[in-house]
Amino acid sequence: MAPMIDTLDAVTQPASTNGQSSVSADSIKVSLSFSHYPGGRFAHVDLGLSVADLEEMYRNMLLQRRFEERSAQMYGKQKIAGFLHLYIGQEAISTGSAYALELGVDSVITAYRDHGLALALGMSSNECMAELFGRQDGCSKGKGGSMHFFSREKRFFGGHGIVGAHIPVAAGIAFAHKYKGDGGVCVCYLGDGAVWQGAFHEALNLASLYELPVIFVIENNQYAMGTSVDRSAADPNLFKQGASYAMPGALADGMDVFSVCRAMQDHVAMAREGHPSLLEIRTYRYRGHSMSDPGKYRTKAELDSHKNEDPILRLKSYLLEQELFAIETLDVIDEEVKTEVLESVEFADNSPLPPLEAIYDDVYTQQDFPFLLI
Amino acid sequence: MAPMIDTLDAVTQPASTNGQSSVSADSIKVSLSFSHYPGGRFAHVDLGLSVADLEEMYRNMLLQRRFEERSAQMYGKQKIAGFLHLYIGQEAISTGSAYALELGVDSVITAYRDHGLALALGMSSNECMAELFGRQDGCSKGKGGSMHFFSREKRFFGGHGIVGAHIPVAAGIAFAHKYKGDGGVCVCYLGDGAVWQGAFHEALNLASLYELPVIFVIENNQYAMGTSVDRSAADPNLFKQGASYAMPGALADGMDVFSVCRAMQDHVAMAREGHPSLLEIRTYRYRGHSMSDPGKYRTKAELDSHKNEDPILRLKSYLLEQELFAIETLDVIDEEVKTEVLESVEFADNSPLPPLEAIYDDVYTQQDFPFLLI
Amino acid sequence: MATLQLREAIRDAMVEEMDRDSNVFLMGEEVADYNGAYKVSEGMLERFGERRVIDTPISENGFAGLGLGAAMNGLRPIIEFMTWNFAFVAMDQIVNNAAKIRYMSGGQFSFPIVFRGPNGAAGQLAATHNTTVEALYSCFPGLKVISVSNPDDAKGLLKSAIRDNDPVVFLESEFMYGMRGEVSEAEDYLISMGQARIAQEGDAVTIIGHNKSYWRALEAAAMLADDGYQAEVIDPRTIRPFDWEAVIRSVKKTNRCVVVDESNPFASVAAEVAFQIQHRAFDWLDAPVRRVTAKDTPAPYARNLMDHYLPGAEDVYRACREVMYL
Amino acid sequence: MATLQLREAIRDAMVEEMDRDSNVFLMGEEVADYNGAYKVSEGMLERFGERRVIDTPISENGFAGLGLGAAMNGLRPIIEFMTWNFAFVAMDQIVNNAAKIRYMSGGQFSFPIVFRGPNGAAGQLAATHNTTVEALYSCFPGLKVISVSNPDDAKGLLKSAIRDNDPVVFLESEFMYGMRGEVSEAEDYLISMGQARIAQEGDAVTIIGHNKSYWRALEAAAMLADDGYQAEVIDPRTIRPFDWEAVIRSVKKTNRCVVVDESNPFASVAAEVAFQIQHRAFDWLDAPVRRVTAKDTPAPYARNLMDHYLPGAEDVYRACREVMYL
Ligand SMILES: Cc1ncc(C[n+]2csc(CCOP(=O)(O)OP(=O)(O)O)c2C)c(N)n1
Ligand SMILES: Cc1ncc(C[n+]2csc(CCOP(=O)(O)OP(=O)(O)O)c2C)c(N)n1
Ligand SMILES: [Mg+2]
Ligand SMILES: [Mg+2]
Repeated sequence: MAPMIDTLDAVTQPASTNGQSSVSADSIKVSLSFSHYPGGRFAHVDLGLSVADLEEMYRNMLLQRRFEERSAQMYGKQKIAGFLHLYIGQEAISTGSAYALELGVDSVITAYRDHGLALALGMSSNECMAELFGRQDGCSKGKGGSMHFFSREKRFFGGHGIVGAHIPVAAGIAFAHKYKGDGGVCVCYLGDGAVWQGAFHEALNLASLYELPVIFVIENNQYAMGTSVDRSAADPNLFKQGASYAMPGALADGMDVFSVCRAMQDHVAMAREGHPSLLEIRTYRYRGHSMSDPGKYRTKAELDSHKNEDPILRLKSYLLEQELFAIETLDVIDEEVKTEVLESVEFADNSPLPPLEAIYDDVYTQQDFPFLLI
Repeated sequence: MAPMIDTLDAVTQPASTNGQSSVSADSIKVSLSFSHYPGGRFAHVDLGLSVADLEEMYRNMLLQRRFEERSAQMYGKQKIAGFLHLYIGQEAISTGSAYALELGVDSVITAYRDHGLALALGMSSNECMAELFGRQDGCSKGKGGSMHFFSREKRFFGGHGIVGAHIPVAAGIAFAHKYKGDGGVCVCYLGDGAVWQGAFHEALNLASLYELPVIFVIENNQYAMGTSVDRSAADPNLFKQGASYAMPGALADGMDVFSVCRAMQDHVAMAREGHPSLLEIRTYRYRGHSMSDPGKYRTKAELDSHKNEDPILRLKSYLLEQELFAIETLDVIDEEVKTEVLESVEFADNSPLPPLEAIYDDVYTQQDFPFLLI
Repeated sequence: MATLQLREAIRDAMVEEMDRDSNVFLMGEEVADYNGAYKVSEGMLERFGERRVIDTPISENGFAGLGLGAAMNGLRPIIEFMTWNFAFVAMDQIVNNAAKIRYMSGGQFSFPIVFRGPNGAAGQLAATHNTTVEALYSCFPGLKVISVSNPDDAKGLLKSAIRDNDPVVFLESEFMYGMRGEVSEAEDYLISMGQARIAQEGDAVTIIGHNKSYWRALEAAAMLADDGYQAEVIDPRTIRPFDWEAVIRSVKKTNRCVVVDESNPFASVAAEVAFQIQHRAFDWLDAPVRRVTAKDTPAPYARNLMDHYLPGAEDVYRACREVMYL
Repeated sequence: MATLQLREAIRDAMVEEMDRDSNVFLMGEEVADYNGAYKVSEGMLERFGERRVIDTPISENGFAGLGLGAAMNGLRPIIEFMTWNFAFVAMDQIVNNAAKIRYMSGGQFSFPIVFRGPNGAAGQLAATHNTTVEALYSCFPGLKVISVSNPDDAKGLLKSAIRDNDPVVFLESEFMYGMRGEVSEAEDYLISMGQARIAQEGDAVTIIGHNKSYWRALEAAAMLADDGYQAEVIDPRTIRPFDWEAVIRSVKKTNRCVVVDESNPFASVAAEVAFQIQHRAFDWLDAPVRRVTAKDTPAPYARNLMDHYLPGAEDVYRACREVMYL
């Protein structure tokens, strides 16, 4: 682990001349250090991953990809409505971090681009697809839709649609872990666009002040809708954002699942010792922001250059190059995943619509709450 | 001027060992530099101040002090109601900055501890005292009270009671200066407690992104009500807060009017060239947060140590030591100031209460707005 | 008359006012480069340049406040919220600063600013993306609130709002942006705030509805017409100030009233309208004022639940028949 | 019965519930070291320690959200806002997260959390420090809203609120913190939400008032008693859910009603109450429902204007006589 080094020295030296006199201000120098987890640096053995783990990782990333490809198709068929934000291209982040977490103990929360994480945490394709279809058997009983996947069992605290608003909530989930002393940590994923909400700033300060076991992971996919990071950030090196809160910051390569996994291992370890931290993971979304976005704000060349470093193909190449798997085995996995996804579509299609009376369920825990009926 | 130096170099070096392997993360080093304006460093000639300026500065600081001492008394007599937040101890900041601004061109906005700034900008004791009394001739016609002094003429944009909420407004005032190209800059004063509002973060990023002519001045008087800076800030070196926004930051001594003035000269110059910046000024409030605060959260020794560096006494000593003024002259100034304040009390007492019909005035510019009367 | 989409009418209003007054500018998320999340501001960056059509980071509180400061210092900002659901993080700026600073300054600083964007139900987006905010802002003296149902009103009222020297909350609708309608081509087409539009005259019942609810009101009126009853349909258009005279005049004629309001029911605009009617036309009422609103629940995602959630024409029709004791 | 100040009753409720359940904690600005800006939490830091009585920076949005996360993950936070005026910066957390996440998650996550603090007029503090927020939160399904007028109700209802598994907005009053009243010493004193308190029975007119307005209602009732009329005074105590039965029963007896509400008038709780009464008791009403509210302006600073701004007992009395056609 490399917590940020932060030295503060007052050094008397000329730093200011505005023509009025030669008497000048001193200068205070501060040096910061951030960890960087470049792509291609780490091998699976460095991360303590077994070959069986690798197979599951590969399967999991493929599942996210195929699930969303199929969702897009179902959206076209109007089986799915509302917003559908695809995670395609970012799968190394969800899968890579899942392998650094203690599932069932640790907690995860994210924004609305949440399908990948849900599947990485072990939620079933069935319950996820059924949610997209707005059906009774959906992971949120059809009440939440694409942006609002939840699983109490998997400790997946959702799926949130108001940009930035889940960040303080993450601090609170971590607060409860610490209060209860249950050893869990909370990982909070957020987009590069969410950094400029005040909620981010407040949550980071609180997390640092109270020493909460939380990791703020910025999934920097370069764009917030059509706005590139450098058009929204006065300083686009988002990993530095933690420095104002004496919080260690680091940068990882989101196209390399090992870079992500290793960075997350370090940060989860810090969190378990009570040190919150910030991790920027650079990635790229291949699709538009949502289904209605033609993506005119970027060039095809830019998009293609990122597709060339596709995290799934990269892992595939690794597995083949290292001769850990035969190509046939990987092909079988792909087939299995495709079948699973197709079955989930069937499952969703057969799942009933929620009954109309259910509109009053789940508003309150109180069963007999007297709603205003007029 | 010393804008922050910010270098970003990726240096490959071991920074991480968590027992799993020897392959480790790289480290990215960042060095920052902030200007520091220590107390006692600057003389009036360094700042281009004339002896006449010094007299006015001294008079102005004293006026703030005496005005507020008298206000406190009037509060005791129930001539003044609501909250009354005294600025006593912080006068070097208001006066020191006024001498770095182009009055009538530049704009100023602050929080609720606003009497000192109002008087430093040239608002009259009469209109200020009448406002405290809630009278017709008050600077806000008796509608605002202590926390809401305003003067369109002096470009004093208020007096704001919601902590942090005026900070984005300051960015907007600066935005308009830039849009209109009128050469003005905006100075936004805020307390150390306001830094942890999301509004601060959002405003700084916007100001830096749009290159607005604004200076964010943190009046760090060590406490937000009863909460000391180190109990609210993960990192109490507030001058570093600008770094996340690629914004120059600096530290000045708020007990030395020359330190403040010099820092402000530099920062105003930066703003005029379109560079927003952050300036932390360390100061101390002698009185409780408001009239009802007994101040149990600090020791008498702490308070006294700050009173020993009183900004008015300090300037007085300087004026005497440098033999710029005779003690008698300074005493006369004090008498004049006291008289002015006493007259303002009389003025306020004689000013009429606003007529009851005035309750509907000033809600809208539209004169015939149809209010709900039931 | 030109036939325009709602989004085009809104755009035309902004473009005309920006042509007319160089202090008017547009700021918001994705309004410039992306041409607007809902293409309302399409082409405006090209026309006016980066100085006057400005993209923001996702910082609603920040840029709402920035707009207010700019307004205090002489400009006339139009601040777009991608939707009003996202303005809750900026609510403090609107209800404390925009609504109150003028008052607290004794009238020294005013806020010629328009906050605009779509509001209300927007389909299967679930609970946080379907809030109806009229009542939440209208209760604050210092604000003006407009909610439009068609392109012509949108153009005339938005132009007035931009010229107004007070802060205006201007509410549109994602669902209606593509809706076409006739729009006046008068040189300077301004509609005054505070004037309801009597969309259809009648004597059997008064139906009041704004924004999308206006269309439910019209549909219900058509169903009543099939039954042989002529309903009077009123679109209040501005919620604050509200044209009480128009409504009271109508109720004194029809003696019964149904208010359609897409909002959750509690303390809604519909509640206020009912209060005023029973207060000002008590002796004329032959039946209690009824309201037809969204259900008293958050908005669900599932299609069937969402349909059930919203007030439909059929519900309005039934409510009308009830107050007509049919 | 013990005689307690309102602040003491609130503190006792918190202390008892924290003694009872180690998952309950208190967080807010100045609640610990400073013993509370209004001394509500005096002594609690000493009793429960830093782990459970926690000071925050001035970050309402942040710590409101932190509370919600803690609630989702098994704790039962009490979040104090120094005043509800400062909660506008946290409004998104309350109306989008607290009110809606349970629904959007299909009931998987609940929010056993209380947001509490003083609300409404607090004297000569001007416009931003005198907002009355009942209606603003009550309109959101998913929230429960309580507004108390006296120490006994405060204790019984706050204890219920802390034990409730749904998010509760609990509204107190700076002006009443020092007010003394008899408080039950029952072992586990719980008052159920949704039950109005009939403070005084009568047949001449129903006067409804909560929080400080309750006292205006009582004062007006005393003035009416001098005139020989017996008013029925109802304190609804909880605004969401609201005890409509109690109110309707009373109005069916008195046939007239005045609602006192310190809020600005538009779309206030008073408007909702009037809507419901005219809807549910139309045939029993002998006069329109009247309301007595703050003026339709921001709150001014000057003493005389502020007095004029607020609804006074005299205003309530006059309104009662009006609906009694006296
Ligand atoms: C408070 C708020 N403002 C605006 C929006 C509209 N919106 C939804 S997603 C989005 C972009 C977010 O970008 P980023 O955080 O980078 O996440 P990504 O989509 O890249 O995953 C915007 C502006 C919203 N949902 N909430
Ligand atoms: C949003 C908000 N939260 C809380 C308060 C209550 N409050 C008023 S002043 C204050 C302390 C502010 O401290 P600081 O910013 O350091 O300014 P100082 O009083 O030291 O000048 C607090 C918590 C408020 N007015 N607004
Ligand atoms: Mg992004
Ligand atoms: Mg302070």
